Amino acid sequence: MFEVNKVRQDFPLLKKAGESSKPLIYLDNAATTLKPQSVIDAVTRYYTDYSVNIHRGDYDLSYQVSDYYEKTRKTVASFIQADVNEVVFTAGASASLNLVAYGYGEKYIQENDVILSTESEHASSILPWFRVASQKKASIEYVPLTEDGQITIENFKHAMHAKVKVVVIAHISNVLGYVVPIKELTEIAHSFGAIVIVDGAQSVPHIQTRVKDWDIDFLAFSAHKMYGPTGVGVLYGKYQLLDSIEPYYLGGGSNARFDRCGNITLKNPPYKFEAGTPAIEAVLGLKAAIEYIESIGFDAIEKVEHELRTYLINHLKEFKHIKLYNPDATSGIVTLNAIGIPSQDAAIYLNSKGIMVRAGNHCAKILLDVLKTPDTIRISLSFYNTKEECDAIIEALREITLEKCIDLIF
Amino acid sequence: MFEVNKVRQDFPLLKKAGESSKPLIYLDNAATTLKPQSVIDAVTRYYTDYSVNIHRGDYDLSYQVSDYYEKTRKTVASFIQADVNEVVFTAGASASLNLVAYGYGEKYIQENDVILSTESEHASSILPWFRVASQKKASIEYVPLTEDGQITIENFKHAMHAKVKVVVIAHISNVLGYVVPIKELTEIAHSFGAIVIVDGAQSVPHIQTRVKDWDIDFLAFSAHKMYGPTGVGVLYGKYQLLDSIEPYYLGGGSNARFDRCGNITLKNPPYKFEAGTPAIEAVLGLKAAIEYIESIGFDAIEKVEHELRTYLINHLKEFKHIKLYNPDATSGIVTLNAIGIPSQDAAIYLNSKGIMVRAGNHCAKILLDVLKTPDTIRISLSFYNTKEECDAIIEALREITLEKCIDLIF
Amino acid sequence: MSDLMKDPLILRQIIMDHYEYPRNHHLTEDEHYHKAHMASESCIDDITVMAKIEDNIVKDVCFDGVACTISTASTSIMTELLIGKTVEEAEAIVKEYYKMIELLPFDEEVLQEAIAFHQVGKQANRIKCATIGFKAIEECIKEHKHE
Amino acid sequence: MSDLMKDPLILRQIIMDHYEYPRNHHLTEDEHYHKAHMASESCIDDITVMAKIEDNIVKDVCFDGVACTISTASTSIMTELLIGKTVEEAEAIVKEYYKMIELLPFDEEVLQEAIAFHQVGKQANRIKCATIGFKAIEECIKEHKHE
Ligand SMILES: Cc1ncc(COP(=O)(O)O)c(C=O)c1O
Ligand SMILES: Cc1ncc(COP(=O)(O)O)c(C=O)c1O
Repeated sequence: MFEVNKVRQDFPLLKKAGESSKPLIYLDNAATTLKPQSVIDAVTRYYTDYSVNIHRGDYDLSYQVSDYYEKTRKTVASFIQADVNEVVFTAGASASLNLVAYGYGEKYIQENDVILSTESEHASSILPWFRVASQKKASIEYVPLTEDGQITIENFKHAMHAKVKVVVIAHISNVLGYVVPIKELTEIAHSFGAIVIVDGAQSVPHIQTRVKDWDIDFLAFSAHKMYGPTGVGVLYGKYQLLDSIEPYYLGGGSNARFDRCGNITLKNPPYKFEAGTPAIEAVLGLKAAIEYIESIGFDAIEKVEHELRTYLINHLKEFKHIKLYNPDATSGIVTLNAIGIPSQDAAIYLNSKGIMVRAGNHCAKILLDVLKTPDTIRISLSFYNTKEECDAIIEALREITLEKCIDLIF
Repeated sequence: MFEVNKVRQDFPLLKKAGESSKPLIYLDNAATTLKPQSVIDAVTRYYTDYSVNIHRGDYDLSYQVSDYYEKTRKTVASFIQADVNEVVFTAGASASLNLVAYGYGEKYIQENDVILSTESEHASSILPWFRVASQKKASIEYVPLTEDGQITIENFKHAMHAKVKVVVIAHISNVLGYVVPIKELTEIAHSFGAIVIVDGAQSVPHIQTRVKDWDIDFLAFSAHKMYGPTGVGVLYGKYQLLDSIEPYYLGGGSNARFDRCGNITLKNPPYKFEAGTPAIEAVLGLKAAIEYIESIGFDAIEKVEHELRTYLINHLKEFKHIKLYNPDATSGIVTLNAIGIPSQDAAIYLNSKGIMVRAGNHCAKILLDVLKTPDTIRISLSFYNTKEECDAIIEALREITLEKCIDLIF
Repeated sequence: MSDLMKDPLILRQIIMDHYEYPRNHHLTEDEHYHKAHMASESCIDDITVMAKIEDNIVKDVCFDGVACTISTASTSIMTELLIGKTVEEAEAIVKEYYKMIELLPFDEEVLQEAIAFHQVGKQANRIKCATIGFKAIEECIKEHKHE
Repeated sequence: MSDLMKDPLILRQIIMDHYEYPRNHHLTEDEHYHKAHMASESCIDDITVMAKIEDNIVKDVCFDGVACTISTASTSIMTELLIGKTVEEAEAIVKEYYKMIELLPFDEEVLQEAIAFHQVGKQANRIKCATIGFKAIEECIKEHKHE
């Protein structure tokens, strides 16, 4: 049974908030999530009990920490339903997305090829492809979004054609929070011979990921958005694809040998992509984070986050001065503006009430052409949020005015 | 006054070792270093007190952590005597070295240009240039080493010529531990119009770095080798150079804006190189690590490490069955073999005595052509090591035989 | 300190007015203008300021972009303050403004309506907004001097 | 368990002998050989094993590379064990060897000198060394079967 008050005890920051008189209401979970004690402990344990480098069997501690590191790979693999040698550790989702754009783009993209994406993509997923496109004289096309910013199977079908070689798409957009029908889209893309690269930064923490069932080709995500440390992310790739592409980084650990003439023999995937000392304690923390998520369970996570969202939307849609951009999305992301108030001013007003949300264009700058607003307020929920916290932001948004925002500076 | 026993109390792993009956003698400091409590605390404090993302001024916690993150940049800058906007945070030395190879190589290397390096370079510093050279039809040349593996000003002068555009060199090699006369080499390189990229992974933790005084163009290093967390490193670059090269990663945070046509406006250095959520807690840990190093002081560090090395060498050179490869180096790296015993067997024998050293070719595979051995044992010292620890390895190496190594498996 | 500065209602009115009706709010293709594009890290404020400086006089300043109330209003006020001043006077005004932001003693006379921001320095997370336009004009002046 | 296996002196002798005088220690240019290159992560063991398999018989196995005592000796013993065996017999030997490494009951007869490694499984950090040659021959057999 999911009990939010018990769960909140697992998070030091929430526990502290509960004990303090000043409210601390964290509703910016799409930017990053808070960390449970078990993740913190896993990181600290590395420093106090291991503290050595990996991939060296020469002494016991190193062997143990390498083993622990590789066990994390297994944990990640089973978490997303992949094989263990399909899991590459990177510095984060952005690093994963750059790696695959470089590796796949360099090898397979030709002049006049098309990369298909959407206007709601995050900068980290689309910008690397801008570069590939300009280097290879390929072009970027966008699946047209529906009026409320959604990607539908219909729209996608229309946008697909034989020149499309790569589809780059977020499973859940960080701006509008719609869940795209990834399995269906992948089937369509494959029928045209294109591969599908999924940006899972916002989905992996919130819904069960099934890379094999969906048959997607690559998946990128970050630990820090799933209750784990910053500095580590994952690139999943089908083994044959990983095997066929070049690594982005070269260096110690990823090569088996090289000689003075410049001949390099790379290791097999996933190791060939992991040059240099990785973020060891962060990887170990990621293991604890996944175990934490699994202890809660996606059934509970999806249910709780959906309930909170519905509660929030039902209240906010009563307010005439609040424009909701995605009332029908199903994930925990609620995007809005207080009419006439720049989002940054509104966010800072909410901050004065102890409420943390994000203002801006959320690194998906091209979406703004669709929403017709330069920026928005984004509320993003996690299972550890409460109805009371929703009430607090509902109250604050009920009474917000431009004057009140400005008065904060006096 | 430097007191090693007091210093050892700062490191939880050493403290634990002191209290345990089983010896735990860590002599693999070139691979990575142990972490003092202050670094661990800085990392944990991020999780328990901040736990939010950076570069968003929308709420107080975020503002505070961004500020703390940027203060670390100042700390790093003053530590290496650079300007604050010349400090780029990366995922580690390997990431820094790849970034500069890509960025500088892409922009400035032409057909028939020469990249000058040495055979004692780490894979992470030389492999990225192999790729640049093959893509640009440039070539790699090596400064010939002296018989004992050193780079001298004389040798370097002979190796320099007008086609050399880039010099890539470790300030201290991780295999042989010689300190190269970087200021003099840089002056020579500049007189030929070449830039100098310094791999400082092994030097920054052990000797005072003065990028301005030396006039070097780029410098790469990792936090985890200087008592800080894994997952974060630094690329220093002269501002105009950073300004002129392309970032390796593209994504959220590094661009000011972009539109659907693929036009990207990048931020100024250092931000344009920092796409995606960085390793925030690791950066904060790096600040604590630098403060720790400064509290000990490079005078003490150099003195203590040099004393330990001299002590070790003086004893080991008495042993006929031990071949020392770098008796005259001045840093804390001692490279050797027990004649007739593969390095891995010897390392595992030392492990059975609780002594941790590294066996192998130390990711500098091309050096082996110079040393004429496929691999070595590397002892690498830190100021927290003791004469007693040196005695332990001296004793173990005194009595080592192939038979004893093999007998460990029974 | 003058009474005016003590009355938040009046100060707020100044800011509201400049936010809702920003002065000199346009850009130009005129090549005689210096241009500074300021995009703050928070991804929101994204302002371009242009200035024509001739015979040591700031002949014109204009701006455009997407920004919060504080950035828009402070930049709008800045344009009005600086147009017609000599380069030295302009620099003095900018300097005085920064003093105010840093909560140091400053000359009210010189800053006129800009005193609406006299307390903004207490809120660290708004300092960037309140100074973005001033930073931009500084760049324009710097560019002018380099010519 | 036989007495032989209890005497570390004899077992050590076997390993020393195969380390100092490795059998079938060479490579060939012959295109009828399958080839497996194994480079362990620790950067040291780097062994290439080659095998000629014809008419379902392992006609020849040879190897070369840089390795520690355990890898060299175990690979040398492997070559002697497998030459002349049918593919099925070879696979059975490899399987039996892995059982031994995992410290499970195994058939001593089949493994002959390889029993020198019967305790290596207790030292996790040497399992890779003791199995590198066996992993390589498995790859060769797999390749052969795919033909
Ligand atoms: C000289 C040298 N350069 C570069 C590196 C790479 O550092 P990292 O593994 O932290 O990326 C190392 C560390 O092994 C090194 O010793
Ligand atoms: C949809 C999406 N993709 C990619 C990213 C980039 O993740 P990171 O900053 O961890 O690299 C984010 C996070 O902001 C995101 O929301």
